[in-house]
Amino acid sequence: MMSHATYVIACYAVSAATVAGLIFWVLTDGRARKRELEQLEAAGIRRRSAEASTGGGR
Amino acid sequence: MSENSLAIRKFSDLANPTRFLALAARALPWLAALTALFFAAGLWLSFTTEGDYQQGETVRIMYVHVPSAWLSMMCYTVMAISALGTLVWRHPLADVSAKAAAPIGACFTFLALVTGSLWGKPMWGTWWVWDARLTSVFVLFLMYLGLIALNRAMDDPSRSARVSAVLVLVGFVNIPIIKFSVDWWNTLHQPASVIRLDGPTIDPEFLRPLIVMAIAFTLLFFTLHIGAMRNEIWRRRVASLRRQAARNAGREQLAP
Amino acid sequence: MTALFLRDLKLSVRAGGGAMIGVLFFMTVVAVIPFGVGPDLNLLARIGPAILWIGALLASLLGLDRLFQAEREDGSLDLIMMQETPLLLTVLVKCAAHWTATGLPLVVASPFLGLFMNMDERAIGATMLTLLAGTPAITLIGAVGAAVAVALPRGGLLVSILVLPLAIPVLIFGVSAVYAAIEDPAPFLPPFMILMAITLFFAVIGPVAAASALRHSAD
Amino acid sequence: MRLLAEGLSARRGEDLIFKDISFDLAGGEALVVTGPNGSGKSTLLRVLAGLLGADSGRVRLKGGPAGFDHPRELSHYLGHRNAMKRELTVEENLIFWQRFLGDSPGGSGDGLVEAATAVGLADIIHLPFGYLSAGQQRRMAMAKLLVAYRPIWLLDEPTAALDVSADRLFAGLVARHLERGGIVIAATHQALGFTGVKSLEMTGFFH
Repeated sequence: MMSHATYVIACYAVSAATVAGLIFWVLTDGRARKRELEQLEAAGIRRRSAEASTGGGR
Repeated sequence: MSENSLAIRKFSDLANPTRFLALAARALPWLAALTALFFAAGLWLSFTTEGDYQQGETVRIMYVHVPSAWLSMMCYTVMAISALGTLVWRHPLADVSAKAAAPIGACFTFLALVTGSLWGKPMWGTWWVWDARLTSVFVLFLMYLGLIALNRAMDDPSRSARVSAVLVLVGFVNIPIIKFSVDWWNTLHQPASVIRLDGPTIDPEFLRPLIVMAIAFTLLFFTLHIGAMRNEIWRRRVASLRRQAARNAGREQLAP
Repeated sequence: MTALFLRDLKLSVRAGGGAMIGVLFFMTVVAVIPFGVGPDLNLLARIGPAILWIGALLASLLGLDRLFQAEREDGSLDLIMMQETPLLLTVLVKCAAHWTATGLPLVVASPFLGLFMNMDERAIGATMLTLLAGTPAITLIGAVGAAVAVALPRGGLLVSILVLPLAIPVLIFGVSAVYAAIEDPAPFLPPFMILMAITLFFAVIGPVAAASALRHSAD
Repeated sequence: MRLLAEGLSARRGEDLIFKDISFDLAGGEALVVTGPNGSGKSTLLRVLAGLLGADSGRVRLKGGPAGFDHPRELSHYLGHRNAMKRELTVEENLIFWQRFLGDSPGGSGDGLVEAATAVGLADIIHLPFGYLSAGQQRRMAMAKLLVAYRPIWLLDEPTAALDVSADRLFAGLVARHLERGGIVIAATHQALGFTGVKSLEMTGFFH
């Protein structure tokens, strides 16, 4: 039944690729968003609620 | 942040995106580690157990196929609950959750379809048949893609939330159809063998890796989902900060 | 010109862009057919290439009406038309970008849908090849319709009605090339060559006609 | 370089919009076109931009770069709409127009940041264009005039969505363009606030 090994390997390869793609997407997307947030913060733009909580101790 | 502020006291505390972010930051490494652990065990089990006398080596495809198929449905259920949360309880994170789950669900449905095809080719001699279960999973896949397209088409999250929540709930009728299609119609796809009222009919030899893999996939889903939700919250913050920046730029111009 | 190409590609993958909608429509149309004709695998294998072609034809018409209308609505079209670069070259570049964003994904998706239709490897390969050669022609014909309907308030449906009859030759030769590849006696090359000739023909006629339609619809 | 209009008249459909308009502008001169709604200001600018054919008369360019006898390819046209994509960032929009338009012979455009600074919005060019307010969008559309060099500016209601300070800023941009020997033709209801310009009042027809 060795001929079926191809299908098994293909199955695991596709799964690994898809899962890796998902993980990659979540990680890179997170990094990009975080960088944008940091850039905005560096430009001096703060969330109003963040200002309120640091100032007022909500 | 103090330890105190991280404690979730009430259910409504979860609604605070800042709390959620703090919680996610703490939980994610643990979840990821646990997922990796279960995957290591699951993969080891699935490659060391015996092949089935009937299905041969291809039974190993089942260890991926069944968990992804199960997740494709669970992910939609999560989205449907989130949609209820958006429409009924107006939970601010519900919409984020639904939006973050859609691409993940689409990927797992895609996996279920592809691995199913890879199993079907040697076993049934064809990549695809239009049988009730396969077709309904394919329709589920199309629904996921449609929802992703809908989410992308509208740039204002608060407006798109309600609309896609309604669509998610309408589409939820498909889930029971998928689940029971193999029982209701006599089709090529084999009936459920793990989750049954009278206990599993599957050999424990195959059940063990299957269950470990199912746990691993479920953990993977939650890890990815929380990560994606965190990204979505960040994305919305970036958007609102940018709008704020645009407003500020106008004000500075007026000041002098 | 590369700037225009890149901008159009960017616009089509950004929020609200039509790149994904076309493929989704294609998949949905093809997935609906078996519900209509029944799950008979032999029948599906026989009509599969035709269904894929019709689905691709309809899907590639989908976003075409916005090709020039979106440019007109925000005033970009005026600026584009004032430039010294020949308008037909601009049209050609816009068509190329549109095809890359909506036509190419259809070609890539067609083998998977071919499997759903129980087509064999030969038929799938032939369908993919003919789609690759034929869908640019649809985009180029569509550009003429889009240019004619640019100033109309609800041009979307009209573009499809104007373009579909013109696209029939593409459909005929595309499908007959696929069937020639599956059934032995008929040779594959002649219809395929005609298909490519049609594409090249429209690569010339399409931009010329679209450019002159745009010039005359200016107000 | 001189921009000449000789006996221009234009129709829209069957209606004659204006007739016998002539002017002669040298480099460094501006023409302000005034008149009530419907008097044909926009149509005149579109004829000058080559977007509409003139019914009679013609537009000529004298002493310009070789090979250009119609002002079309040497002009910036700022219409009612901004010609920017909401989905792209301001930066992407400006880069696109800079690369797509290119510079006319005899000058070079400003850099992106310079142009955005000139309209007072340098720190928000990374935002999507759709996030900006109407006034900011209009100012960014003016930055588009700066990123690629064109000796002739055709401006249709340039200051429609602008407040007073932005109005002044815009007058400064036009004055700078004139100093460098450019030609500006602007259609507007409002006084642009710069001196030493020719003016053309369009009355329209009363049927």
